Amino acid sequence: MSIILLIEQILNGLQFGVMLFLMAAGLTLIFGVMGLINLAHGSLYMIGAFAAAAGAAATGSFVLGLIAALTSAALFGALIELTVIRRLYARDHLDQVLATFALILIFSEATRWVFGSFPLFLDTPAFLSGTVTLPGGILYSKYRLAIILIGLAVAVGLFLLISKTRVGMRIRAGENDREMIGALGVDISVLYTMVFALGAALAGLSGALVGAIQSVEVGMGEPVLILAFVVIVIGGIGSIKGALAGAILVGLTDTLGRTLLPVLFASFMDPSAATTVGSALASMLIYILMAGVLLFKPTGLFGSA
Amino acid sequence: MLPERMINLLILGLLLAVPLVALAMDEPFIITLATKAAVLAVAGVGLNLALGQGGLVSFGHAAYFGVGGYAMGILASHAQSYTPLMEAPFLIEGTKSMLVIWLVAIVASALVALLVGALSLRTSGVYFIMVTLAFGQMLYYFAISWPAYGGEDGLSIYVRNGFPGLNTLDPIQFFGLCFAVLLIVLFVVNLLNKSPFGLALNGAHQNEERARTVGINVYRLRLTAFVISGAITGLAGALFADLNRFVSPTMFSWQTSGEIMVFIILGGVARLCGPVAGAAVYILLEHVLGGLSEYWHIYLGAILLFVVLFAKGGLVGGLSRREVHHAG
Amino acid sequence: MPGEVILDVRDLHKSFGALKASDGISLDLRAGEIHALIGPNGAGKSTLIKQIAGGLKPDRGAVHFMGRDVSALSVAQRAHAGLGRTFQISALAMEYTVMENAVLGAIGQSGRTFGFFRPAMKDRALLDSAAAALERVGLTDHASAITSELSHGQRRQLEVAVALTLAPKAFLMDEPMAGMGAEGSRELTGFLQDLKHQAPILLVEHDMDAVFALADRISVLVYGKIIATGSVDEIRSNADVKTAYLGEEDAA
Amino acid sequence: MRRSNWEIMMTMKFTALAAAALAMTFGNAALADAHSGKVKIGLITTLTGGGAALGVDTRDGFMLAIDQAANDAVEVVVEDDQRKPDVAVQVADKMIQSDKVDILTGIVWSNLALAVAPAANAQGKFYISTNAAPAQLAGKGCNKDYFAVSYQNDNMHEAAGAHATASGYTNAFILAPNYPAGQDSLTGFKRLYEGELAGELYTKLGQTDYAAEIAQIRASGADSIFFFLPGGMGISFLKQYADSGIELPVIGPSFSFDQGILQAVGDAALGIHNTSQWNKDIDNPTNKAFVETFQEAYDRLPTLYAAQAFDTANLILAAAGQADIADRDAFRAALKAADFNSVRGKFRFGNNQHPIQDIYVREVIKEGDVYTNKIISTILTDHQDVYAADCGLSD
Repeated sequence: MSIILLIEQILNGLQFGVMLFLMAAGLTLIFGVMGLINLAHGSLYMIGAFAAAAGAAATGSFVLGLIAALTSAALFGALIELTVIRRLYARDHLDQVLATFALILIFSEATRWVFGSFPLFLDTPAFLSGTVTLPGGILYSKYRLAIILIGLAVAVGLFLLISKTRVGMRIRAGENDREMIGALGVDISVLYTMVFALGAALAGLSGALVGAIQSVEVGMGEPVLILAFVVIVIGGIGSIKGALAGAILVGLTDTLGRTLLPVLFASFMDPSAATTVGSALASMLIYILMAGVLLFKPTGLFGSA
Repeated sequence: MLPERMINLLILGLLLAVPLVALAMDEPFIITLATKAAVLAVAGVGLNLALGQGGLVSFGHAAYFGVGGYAMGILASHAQSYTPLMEAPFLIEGTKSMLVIWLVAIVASALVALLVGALSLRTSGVYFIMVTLAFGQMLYYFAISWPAYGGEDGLSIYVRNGFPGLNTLDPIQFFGLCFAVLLIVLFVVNLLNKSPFGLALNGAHQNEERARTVGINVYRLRLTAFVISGAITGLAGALFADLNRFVSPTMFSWQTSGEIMVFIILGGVARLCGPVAGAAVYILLEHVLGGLSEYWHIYLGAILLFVVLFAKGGLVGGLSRREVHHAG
Repeated sequence: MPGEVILDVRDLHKSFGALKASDGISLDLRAGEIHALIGPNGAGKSTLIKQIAGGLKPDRGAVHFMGRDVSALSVAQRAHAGLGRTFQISALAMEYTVMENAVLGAIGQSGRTFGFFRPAMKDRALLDSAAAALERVGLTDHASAITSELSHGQRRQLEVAVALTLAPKAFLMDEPMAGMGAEGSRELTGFLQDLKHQAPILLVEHDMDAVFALADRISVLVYGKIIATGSVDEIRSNADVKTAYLGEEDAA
Repeated sequence: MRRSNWEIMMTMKFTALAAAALAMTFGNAALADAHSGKVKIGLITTLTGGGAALGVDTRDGFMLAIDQAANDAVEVVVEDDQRKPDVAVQVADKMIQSDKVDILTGIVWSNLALAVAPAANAQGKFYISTNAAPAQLAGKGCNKDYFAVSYQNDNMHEAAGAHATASGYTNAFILAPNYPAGQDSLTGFKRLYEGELAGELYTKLGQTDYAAEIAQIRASGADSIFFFLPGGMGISFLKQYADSGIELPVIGPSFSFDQGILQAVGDAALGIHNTSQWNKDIDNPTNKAFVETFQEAYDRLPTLYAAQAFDTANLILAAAGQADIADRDAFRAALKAADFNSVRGKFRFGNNQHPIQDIYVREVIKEGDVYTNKIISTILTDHQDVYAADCGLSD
């Protein structure tokens, strides 16, 4: 494999990782502040993609579609927080899992009811279509590059929000001590709704960005959700830094694994068997990575005990 | 309000009565549905040991369900084709005997549960949920992409496996067999719940620190419970495969894990017969709602949401007077 | 009359970041005594108890129990070795009956956690051991009550009963008097005076009256260091203690 | 060849045995229920969850033919399989045991068909496939009560291979998901493709990001690409491929360029060649009427799945007009004669009861606002699958 191809694959892994980060960041934030595990996070991702597709189709503008995605994911997030999720904060994880599992069923079928069974169309905007030439003569998709940049910008924004602003202070206080934040006179239920909506918006953003280069269809959220879980387990729950590190690790492992493993196996196996076996193993690679992390650091790379 | 023992008898009595009535009315499909309920109930009872008694919220029990199913599929397909499973270092033949298949299913799923549990139990709480879910997904992808046993196509077994003295193809006889397995599993789990092991397991669920300070090795305790739980679910997987005469990677999917959990919450967490009632109700809902609308998952979701938010004890909890969460 | 050393804590160090929660702590517990550990909030008492019980690993130092180094043992293993513990906030299986909680202790003691098929609540040996412990603390009449329905004081008693089922060689007690009324405290004081002859008690307690009434020796922990160890009178008159601790208490 | 021999042997040995065993238990009921004249059809297809679009079109195409025939002697029960094999098996059991159907049909997916069809045949029921036609059921495992009206699974891939050769491509890059149908598709392509391979890749089933694969294609020096990525996977691949700036010719089987999917792919699909045995512009009166009435009834253009289901329904209706279902041999003969008006024009079955038919190359075009296909050539004429030779049935 040439160096140029390797660099391109590393960029691809990075882009995949950044996309996972947007999902994992919302999940980890919601868990960190409210102690809630939210399976319906994948549904918010799907809502983002559908809203972007519908918005772009109605207005002809990708940017307006993106805004539609952010607002509808945040709105639906706030809506379920107000109606369902807030009843779950005091409940055990089992109740949270089952209630949010029920939300997946409802959201998926309702989306199919509204939009029908066929996938929706969403294209990359004209100003981001095509490729750019990177230093070293690497041709790379402009849109994917944009995803990497947006993801990294979101990561920086989240760090700043949490470490520098008043809202961030409240979020950190919420993580540490729920009673203290009540004593500070902060209306905790408003804060919770805001944090949940923020997490939802991140999921929606991720869904919309990915929707332009993937198929926008019902059920698109759950595989990503499970990957985001793997990211969180690796990175350590509640930590934005951990989510970023875990996401990029998973993105790189998956991308490089599925390109390198078949090549590796082909060096000592019959080529067609090597592709099947290599691909089979590659599909399990990130879980093996997760098992390895669990073995040595059960609380994740950046998790606290 | 009834004592729990009465409710248990009522649930099991109903599950037994429905197929008998169906037999009299010549409605064999209803017998098949009741059989499915009994088999899924076994899976639910298995998970309930870990989840209800032990407080171990495993979102990956589809893994053991699938391993049990494939134990059946692999053994039976080799027997059908008269090819040995393995020749070196020693010869292993396939089999069409349910008893052997069950044994293999139990051992294989227990082994997988041991591996997954040993790793997952290093974590707790939300981590545990996510890790078990992820390991389940890993096996799912493995089953799909591993070509030897059909991959996504799955494996078809055209004739049910045999059980001494029974014609397993006869719906009512196969139901009887599955129902008997369910009774035995309930009996064993009931014994376990009341044993020192069960008391310690549930005690550790209620207060982990307490269990440790009385000298109980909580990790080993939970790992044991997890392995037994996985083995029971694996047995259910083998039965389920025989019910359909077919196995496929769908048995490994995360939705399957979710469904097994749903049986428990519908019926009542940590109730001995909760999963039995839950599985029966789930299948009833699937067929009643499924007939009403293409979009029946919306209704199922709404019902589930209602039960979780407002009717915590599930069916058994709603009927029973004792709110306590353990079998004492 | 100093008895044989049962529990010997040697030079424990534990830091959380810049905070030195245990800064070279050494103390011992001898047969037949109640050794009280006092200190202002945040002095590191809970951290110390956790390290002795095995729930927290010290950065440095060792814990010897009954003449053997138990530093590498887990909570469960130390409990087996005979280290009984009660908690500041009741650590009980709240949904279990009083008897079931006591049986839980008996199961731990018997090492029969992996008994699978005989019902625990019909096992003579377990029940006898549990019943004896309940009788000792005076909870026999409440044996079939659900633990969550007990009063605060009764839960304390049950904590002690569960610890007793382990036939411990020493007790670690974290604020047993907390939340007890005057009457309850007095009763418990009498009980502990009696109990110490069975096994010595390392007691963490806020209630100064109780400490002065009960303790044979007192150690004062301030900012992770033991600044003084001695009899009640010695501690009362110690100047350092007065400024660092009692002074504060008086001011408050 | 991926299909291991034991699997096929197993099918042979045990179908007979299964038939005997099942007849013991179900046979009596089946015989007692031999109703005269009336044909009862069980349509099992995917109506909820992922892939429901294909099932909905199958149902709509099928019911269009049934409604148009307005034949009281034919009754259809429709049930959802949720794209889960175990659900499909149970629905089949229900239809056979409770609804007492004579014919099962409608399954979209090969893995579901493999779970249902042999068992249905073993219980003495016809299975007539509107779509899935896996190799296992076309060769040694063929059955006198099993018909595929659609194609044999390999056909489109073989045609794509032939088209690549005919187009003068000599260094193709081929990829498919790592599951049985994917492995079969690449085998099928290679069967009639004569050039070299620049690369052969298996992707994860359900994969949505193909950046890594596209990078490999770019680096491979290929002169063309063949891919088989059904459903959402194909949409994702095509969008990302278009975005990559690579401009190699792409060939695929019709599945990724169907009427329903094209609208979600958009411009990225324009100009791509794909192989199919049907298109809405095949010039015959049946097809014209079908496309028109389907649009009237459902307000959208029909897909291949709808067309195949429409043909299947008409085949059954024709057979019902010619023979009594109670006389199974006569009814089977009427099915095999395939004396009905197909939307494909000519239609006949081979010995293994899979079609012998022409396969076309289509190009994706835009008509007004709608993306669709037009036929540009006939790549294979009277094509029959390779498994037919292994099938014990005769013409």
